[in-house]
Amino acid sequence: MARTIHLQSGEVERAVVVEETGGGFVVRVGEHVFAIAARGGEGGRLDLEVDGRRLRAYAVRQGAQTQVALDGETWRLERTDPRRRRTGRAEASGSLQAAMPGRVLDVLVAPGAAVTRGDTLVLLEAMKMELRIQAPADGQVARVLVTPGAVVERGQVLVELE
Amino acid sequence: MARTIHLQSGEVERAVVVEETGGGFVVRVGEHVFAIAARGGEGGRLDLEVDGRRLRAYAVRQGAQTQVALDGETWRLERTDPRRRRTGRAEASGSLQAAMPGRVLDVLVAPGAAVTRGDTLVLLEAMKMELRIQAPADGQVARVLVTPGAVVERGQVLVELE
Amino acid sequence: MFRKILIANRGEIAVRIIRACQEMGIATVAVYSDADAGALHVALADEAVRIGPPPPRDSYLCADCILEAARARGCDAIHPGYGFLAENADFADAVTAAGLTFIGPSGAAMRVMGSKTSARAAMQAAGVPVVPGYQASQTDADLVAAAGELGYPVLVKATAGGGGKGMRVVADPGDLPAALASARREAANAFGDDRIYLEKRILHPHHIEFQVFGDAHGNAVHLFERECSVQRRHQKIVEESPSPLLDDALRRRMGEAAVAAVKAVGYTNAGTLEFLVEGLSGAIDGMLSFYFLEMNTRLQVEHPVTEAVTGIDLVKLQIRVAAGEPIPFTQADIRQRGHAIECRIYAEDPANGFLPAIGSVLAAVEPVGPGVRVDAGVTSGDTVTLHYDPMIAKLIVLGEGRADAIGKMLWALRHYVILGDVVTNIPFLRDVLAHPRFAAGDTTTDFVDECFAAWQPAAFTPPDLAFAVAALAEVLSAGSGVAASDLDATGDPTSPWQQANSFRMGTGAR
Amino acid sequence: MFRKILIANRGEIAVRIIRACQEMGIATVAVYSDADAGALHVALADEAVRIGPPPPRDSYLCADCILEAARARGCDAIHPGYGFLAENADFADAVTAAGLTFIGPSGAAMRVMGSKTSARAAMQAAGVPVVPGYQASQTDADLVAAAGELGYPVLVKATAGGGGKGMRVVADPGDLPAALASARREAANAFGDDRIYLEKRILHPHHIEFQVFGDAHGNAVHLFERECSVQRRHQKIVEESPSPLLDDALRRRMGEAAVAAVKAVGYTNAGTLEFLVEGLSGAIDGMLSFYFLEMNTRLQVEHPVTEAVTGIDLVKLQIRVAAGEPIPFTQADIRQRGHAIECRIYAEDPANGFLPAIGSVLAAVEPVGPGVRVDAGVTSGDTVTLHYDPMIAKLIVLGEGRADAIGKMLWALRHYVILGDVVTNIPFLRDVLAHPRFAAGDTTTDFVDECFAAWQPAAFTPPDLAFAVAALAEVLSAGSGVAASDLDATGDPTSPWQQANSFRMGTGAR
Repeated sequence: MARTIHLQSGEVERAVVVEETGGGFVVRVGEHVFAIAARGGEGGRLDLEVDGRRLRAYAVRQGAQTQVALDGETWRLERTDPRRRRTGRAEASGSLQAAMPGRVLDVLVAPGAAVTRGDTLVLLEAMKMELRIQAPADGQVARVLVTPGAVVERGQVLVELE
Repeated sequence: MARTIHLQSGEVERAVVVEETGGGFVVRVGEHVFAIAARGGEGGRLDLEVDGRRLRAYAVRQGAQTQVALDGETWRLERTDPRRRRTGRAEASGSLQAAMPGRVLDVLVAPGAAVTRGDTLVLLEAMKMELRIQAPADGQVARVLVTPGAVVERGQVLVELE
Repeated sequence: MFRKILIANRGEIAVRIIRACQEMGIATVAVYSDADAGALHVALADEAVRIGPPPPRDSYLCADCILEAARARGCDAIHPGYGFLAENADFADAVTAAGLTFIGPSGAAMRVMGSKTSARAAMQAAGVPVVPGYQASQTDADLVAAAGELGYPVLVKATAGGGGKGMRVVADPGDLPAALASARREAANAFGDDRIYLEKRILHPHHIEFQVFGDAHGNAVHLFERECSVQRRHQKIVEESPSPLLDDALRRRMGEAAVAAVKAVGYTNAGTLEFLVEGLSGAIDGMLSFYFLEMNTRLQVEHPVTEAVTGIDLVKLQIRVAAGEPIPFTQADIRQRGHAIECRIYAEDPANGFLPAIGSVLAAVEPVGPGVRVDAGVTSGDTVTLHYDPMIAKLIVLGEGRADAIGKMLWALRHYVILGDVVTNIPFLRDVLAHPRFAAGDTTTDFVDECFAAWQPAAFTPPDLAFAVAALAEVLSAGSGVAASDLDATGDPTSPWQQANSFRMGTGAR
Repeated sequence: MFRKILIANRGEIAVRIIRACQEMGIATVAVYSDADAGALHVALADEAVRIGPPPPRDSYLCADCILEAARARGCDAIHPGYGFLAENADFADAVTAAGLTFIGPSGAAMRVMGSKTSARAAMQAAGVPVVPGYQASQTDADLVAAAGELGYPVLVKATAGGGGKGMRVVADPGDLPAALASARREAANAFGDDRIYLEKRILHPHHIEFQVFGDAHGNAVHLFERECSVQRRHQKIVEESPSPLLDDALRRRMGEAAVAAVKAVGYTNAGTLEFLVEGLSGAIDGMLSFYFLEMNTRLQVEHPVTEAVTGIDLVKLQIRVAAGEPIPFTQADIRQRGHAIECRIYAEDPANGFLPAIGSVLAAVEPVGPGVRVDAGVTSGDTVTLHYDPMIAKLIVLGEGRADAIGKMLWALRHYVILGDVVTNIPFLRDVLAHPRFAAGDTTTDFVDECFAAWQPAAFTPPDLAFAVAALAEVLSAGSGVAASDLDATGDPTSPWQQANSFRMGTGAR
């Protein structure tokens, strides 16, 4: 019995076919075919034998994401549903997001203001550090979406430039 | 809501009443009342606060047995059903059991033989070691329950004396 | 000896101190903010007291809250760890005034050696060159004038500081006022003290520090140096001992200067003298120059490398010396042996300006084995929050020599698994350790900026095998009989795997 | 240097060797019997080869199977570990004849020093006193006559042996024939060699051994002693370095004797010279006498205590020396620093004659931290089977001195959690470490028999709190939404706990 899992990392998307055999699995990733024997352990541990080579990997799932630790590297893979095609990213170019969760210390610009590359637009405080959110290019402030004192999440849009 | 758990260790049997409160539990063991806050972790870990003292305990269940590691000691507790009273142990006095799993190398006595305290009755091999099963007292062999070459489990009766 | 010690700290250093107390048979009381109710240091202590909400100024920096907890729980001493109140002389005095022992130097010694001005004066009196600097006034006008005299670039530093907090490099006079304002805010937030200090920037130096110890009986020793030049954002990330830069002669001169300074001010307990040493490019006739930078009047984050090469437990020694015992060895008894390296494992993204990348830790598997030590404050199931320093753990190795230690550290970094929301600097640290300049010991403080300014991981696209493993994980999880529902950070992400035990290695496959 | 090493062993020592190879960048091939298909050493190696069914003679003692695996996988060296084929000279020769490197002494040196007769002769030639013994003939009649000459009690030992396997103490001449037969069977089973050796029993001795090393360039050093007197059933359970018995003068004499013997026979790679030293009661004019007992021509189980106090990695050194490199230090470079203790954690019941008490390990939580090392071959979810030695792990600590090391070991034993079918000797070891005679260093080889003959755990009845915790565990498990079905050893006994995360510490309780 074979099962196909769709996984995505960045712009790379792969349909992975997993087939159970007598002693293990045959896994196809594109033209690459792996013969894998697997044994699960604590904490997401997977003791694998892949084409004769032993590997200790770890895999944990969080939402639609599976994180895999392999040979000292960590990879984040999103499970996707091929029937629901994504319609492109929602990020507007020119929007400035919080790179980490924190608190807004100060907003130094107002909508309509002209800004030069490198100007500080917002001061964030997080982890006892002060972070400056600077203009990546010359432009004009379209919208300011936060106020001083606000707590922001990672990825939250702070300011939109145009 | 209180729940009563019956636990036994050796000849000691206790009805333990566990009551959930706002922040934790009140647990009654006889006249001893414990106020316990608990947080579970990996591998059976329990981080406890018992009457103001922090403790890291571990508990795992295996069949009807719960094993508890507490303050460097390991305890084995059996969950019992008070509706089904036990009718006493099945061990006949005078029976000699295998103290560990192994293989019978030799049986040195036959039914009816008179034996003296310290006589070797059975030779067991296990863990690359040879173990002698010796008569604990003078007596006569009632039954021999194993033959050379047999594989025996821990607790299996090998010879009965009378 | 003390019966019960309160640890006025959190994270790995609180765990480290609890551990030393346990081995010595001393009871421990942890304190915690609401953010840390489930933290490791709270679980491991004998008792724990909530002291306030998450912001440090309301909890770990609240001297009164901590003193009250110590009194209520009948403690006879307080260990401050590092950071927070560790270098707050008023707190040290308050602890003493409350009839408890502060495990550290006296408030008076802290004021002399903790202040950059008086420490520099003491060192100059001992004949040690110091880095030119200015701290006479706190007005912007005076500071701007002083910066002009020192010459740009200047460093703006928090007087009470450490760990790069509040530090700014200013190359252009026009940027100084803004830097002062920003540094003051950060310093006030981190240390409860907004005073600022200006320092001339020495180009391409090594940052080398000496661990010192004094006791109440007039004894003082040094425990050799730590090389701490590998820094990002002015904060150390890799430390080692011995320093590959020092020769025996310079090591002896610096050690003697360190001990002389400790003796001159009657300093007790653990301290660290930080020096800048001009790299080989700055050597005159083959002689390297060193400058006293500042003294840290507390245990350092990187103390384990000294413990590894000297075989001395610095936390136990702190406790014994605070209890009035003499240092149980002489300078001649102390030798460096082998080579130790520490890497600080942070929840941060080295490819994104080393910004903290915090959140849950779903699985943390620490490397173990001969010569490997992990001082962790975070374990599987914990969360790294925005309230505190995002350090997850310190990874320390002891090898026979430097090459062996580097090999062991590379092994350990490759076997340190941390999965979850957090992004860690482990791949970055691996690239640092593998860099030819690191191998050559040529690690000036600008090494990271110069060689890793635009660092990115070696690959963005996972290898095909990672796709295969993730898919296999999905299949095994579904096959375990557990509903293939997604698991959130508060649930148990690992149990499907444990139930997959029945998928054992096929033995007939080879 | 080698590219790929086959490890002809299992358990913790195979894991230990794989680890050294990984740090050195050498690929590893594990071998395993059917009983070990899921074992840790198999998971950690780069490749693994099944060599046979569980009985050792069909797998780990099958020289041909192992050589075939090494050839098939393209290995250039074989590390034998300890036990199994490690002291089999024919195997060493066969490895060499196959064009591979045997990581250990030559077969010829093994025959000289591995045989008790010729080793004793070599030592006598070097001026070292030996324990009286007999090995000239294997007939019962000759052995009975020899025992009469030596005087009872005599020790019956396996010529090829070690670890107490095959050893019998015979006090009564009438018991000798039965003891010979039984020892022969056990020796044949454990070592594939049923030859027997008789030795006079020295009363109340210390068992002290010296680690030695020789290389192909004529260098030989010792790495100081290990005190191994704490034994049960003639097998070491606690080892330490330095020995509390030796003074510097005796240490020097014994070390010089050890090095002289190694040089005399041109011995290469790691070896251990075992001595009996008469305790203080046997001292003449304050001088202690020592007798050569035998040489083990391989790595010892207890090698980590030497690594801890000398800072030298013995496995890496074995590999380097086998590859033809010279020993990279001289005798003068080697110093003992601190105090190391090793406890062997066995799946055995000390209250029941130390009989193995094997089965599943449901949870194993190893102590970690500064100065603590665990060399384990068994982890959570594994099973200790009847086929092999029931050692679960070695627990090693390094302290500043002996008292500090004892405190650290007691801490570590208290924090080593092993739950499952297995019964461990941890409570017994704790009582041994806490005994006044151990504290005094008065640990003759009969210490355990004399002081712990009728050992029982301090309490049989669990404290009320243990009942409370078990009941609470039951309630939390039921409350997790998981059916409260019983969990078997192959399932996941821990997941209910992980799902109980929502039961967090109540912060309003104090």
